[in-house]
Amino acid sequence: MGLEFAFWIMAVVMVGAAFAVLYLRNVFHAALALVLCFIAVAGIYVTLSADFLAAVQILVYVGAISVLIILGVMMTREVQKGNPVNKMRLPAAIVAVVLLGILVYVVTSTPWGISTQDPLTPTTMPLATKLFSENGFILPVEIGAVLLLAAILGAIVIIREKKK
Amino acid sequence: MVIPDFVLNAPLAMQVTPADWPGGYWWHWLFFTIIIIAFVLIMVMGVIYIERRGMGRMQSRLGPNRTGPFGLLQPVADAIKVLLKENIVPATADKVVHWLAPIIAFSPVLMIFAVIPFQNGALLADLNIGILYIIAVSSVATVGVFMAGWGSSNKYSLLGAMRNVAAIVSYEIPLALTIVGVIIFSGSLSMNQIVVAQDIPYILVQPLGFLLFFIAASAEINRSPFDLMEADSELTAGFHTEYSGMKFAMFYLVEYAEAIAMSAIITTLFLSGWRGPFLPPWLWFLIKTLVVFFVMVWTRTTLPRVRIDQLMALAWKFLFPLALVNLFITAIEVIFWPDISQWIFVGVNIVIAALLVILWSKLFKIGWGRLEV
Amino acid sequence: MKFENYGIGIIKGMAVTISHLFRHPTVSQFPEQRLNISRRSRGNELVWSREKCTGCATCAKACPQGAIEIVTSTNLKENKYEVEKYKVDTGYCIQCGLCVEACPYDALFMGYSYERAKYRRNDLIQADDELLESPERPVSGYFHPEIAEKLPKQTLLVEKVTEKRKQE
Amino acid sequence: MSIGLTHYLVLSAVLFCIGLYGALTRRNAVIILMCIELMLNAVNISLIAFSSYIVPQLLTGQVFAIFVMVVAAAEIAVGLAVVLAIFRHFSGIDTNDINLLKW
Repeated sequence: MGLEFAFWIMAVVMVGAAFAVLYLRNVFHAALALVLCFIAVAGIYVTLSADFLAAVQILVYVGAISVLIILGVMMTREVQKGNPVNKMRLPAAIVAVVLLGILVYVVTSTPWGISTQDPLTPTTMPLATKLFSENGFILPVEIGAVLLLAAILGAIVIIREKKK
Repeated sequence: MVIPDFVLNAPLAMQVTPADWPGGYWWHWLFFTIIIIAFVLIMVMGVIYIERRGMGRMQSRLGPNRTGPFGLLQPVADAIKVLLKENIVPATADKVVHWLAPIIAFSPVLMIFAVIPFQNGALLADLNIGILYIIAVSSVATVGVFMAGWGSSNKYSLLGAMRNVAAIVSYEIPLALTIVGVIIFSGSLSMNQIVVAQDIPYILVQPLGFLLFFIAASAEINRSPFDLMEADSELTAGFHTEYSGMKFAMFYLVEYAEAIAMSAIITTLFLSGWRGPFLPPWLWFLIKTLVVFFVMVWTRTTLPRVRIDQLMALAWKFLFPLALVNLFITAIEVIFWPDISQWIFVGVNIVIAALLVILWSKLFKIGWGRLEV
Repeated sequence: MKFENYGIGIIKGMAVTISHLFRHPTVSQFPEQRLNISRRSRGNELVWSREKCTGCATCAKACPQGAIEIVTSTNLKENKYEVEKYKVDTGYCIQCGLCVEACPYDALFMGYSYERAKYRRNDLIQADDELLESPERPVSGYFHPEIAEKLPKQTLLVEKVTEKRKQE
Repeated sequence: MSIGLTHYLVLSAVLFCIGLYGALTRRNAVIILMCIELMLNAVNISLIAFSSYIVPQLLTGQVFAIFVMVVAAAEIAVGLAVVLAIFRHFSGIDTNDINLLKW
């Protein structure tokens, strides 16, 4: 019962915040709505008993990504210009709604092989074993590290002012 | 490592309660929520008194000594004064953001205390991701500070908020890396387990880690000498320039509650938390927290404020490499010599820490002119 | 190879502050403990002597602020000036002491008193009998060495504190 | 009706479509980045839902979600760098004005 209640609250907050990101005039407010949406997503993770990921979600998304986005909002000084839309409004809406319809149809009509086992609750240790053990995901982890390094270097190179 | 049964059998990790707790989950929750709120409020008053008196004595003054015996009621008087003041909102402020900012800055600080063990098992939720939860939750406070700076529509506020964000984002990295060193030794993310695993306080096993954590923590919570996001002499008061009355009181509360939270975390991670001989565990916890806070006051009195470029340089050129080296050394020690006595590590690590600090100070000089950020 | 800047300065500074924690603080608790101020203090008020004043108005001329107003009338019987009004606006006074130095008859002194703040600006304007010497308004030794000799010697906080530290 | 896998998947689909619509229609480049983050989050939700309902003991979906987060962090860093570079070049981040690659 408590779980359902939590799920519905989180779902409503999440979708509302996502719409707020789209429709708020002030870009800074939109960024704050995005933070709220991220926190709600973390709550959804908790209801899925993925507590480690919930903490990582808050740490990465709320602590780092949203702060970066807010800094981007500040630096581009487009806060007061609002949140204009382009000519693609109607086609995009049609595409989005059709995609949603297809997805919902597929999701509801597929017979999912739902397992009867309870989910693993302290996920920290199994996740670590999964990620770092020999027949786990150690290679993707290293590739991810390289990706992050490349992203940092690329961002610095793109953003650096050329010295004359 | 053995995971306790009650952790495995719980339906949700959030609902972990000690197995023998009377009355079930909700009573436990209510009890500890009240304890935490009372603890934070009372401790804030206490540490404000300690800070003002201690700073006074270190600066050859007396500090507040008029209100009540030894000035003990001074924080109460200040609180009453600030609550009765007029609440001014700037005309061009972003009203909603301005109003929400103190709340968003305050709630994470209270939430940190949910996983801090006051004594064995005496905590609101013994999360198995305890310390990660703390890092995650404390990063939310940044958003509150940024909202305060933005909502005031004041350039000093915005500058203070920007500095705060830059500092917190940079200092979170060495902070997390030093915590990883502790986690490697204790083998658990749960705060209670970390304390249980500390037969030797980790300040001895991880001396370099403690030093880096202390520096990074004081920067993270805007304590002097890293308080340049609210540098009174340059930015009037940083992000809370435009706040008054109750909302200012909230920010003041946040500042000291964060200091207490950091002291409690340092106590738990490095000073073996509630463990100690003779005295009851909660008293040990309290004493250690206050001692750590006193060291913070001590550094605040002694050291002058750094510049913003020095702040960034310290984070990226001093703390970050040393934290990496510390993590590396710790991992090697745990992997290759898992069974020998930790007392050997104590000696080795102290020597390594001293050598590294001296070596790095040779490579990195903070007073060497203006450093490029 | 010299190793400096490795935090020894920080440690020294910390040692200084912690040693100050156990020393006697260099303060006095003002309303209860009062220190003697300088004997030649140019306090925030003027003290005027009606007997010595001849009404020559030299002080009013010397005042760079024009804060002194003096009105006199001629007393033909005794062949002298009669001071009708002597008014000082202490709000304008900059405590330069030029009036005291200018007075040829030693009728004007700087005040030795302090804590003479007023609530209203009008109260700062003092006239006639308010300016006379009284127990609340003692005379300072400024420009008058003979008065300065009688006043108590100035107590310095440093001396008091070192005395106290010696006793401890 | 208790909460099942379908609920999470539909929720994830809704969030994904909101993000898609925003990314297609908005003209402010920073908002577009935010919408892309929303889409990534939607994918994460479905991954974790699959993980905890279909293979509850394996955690594979959670591992994937961690990689998605890594990619998201890299993406936002590069994306913001690109946005700032565009802002410097065009003194604005309206995507309608940016037509260097159009013809």
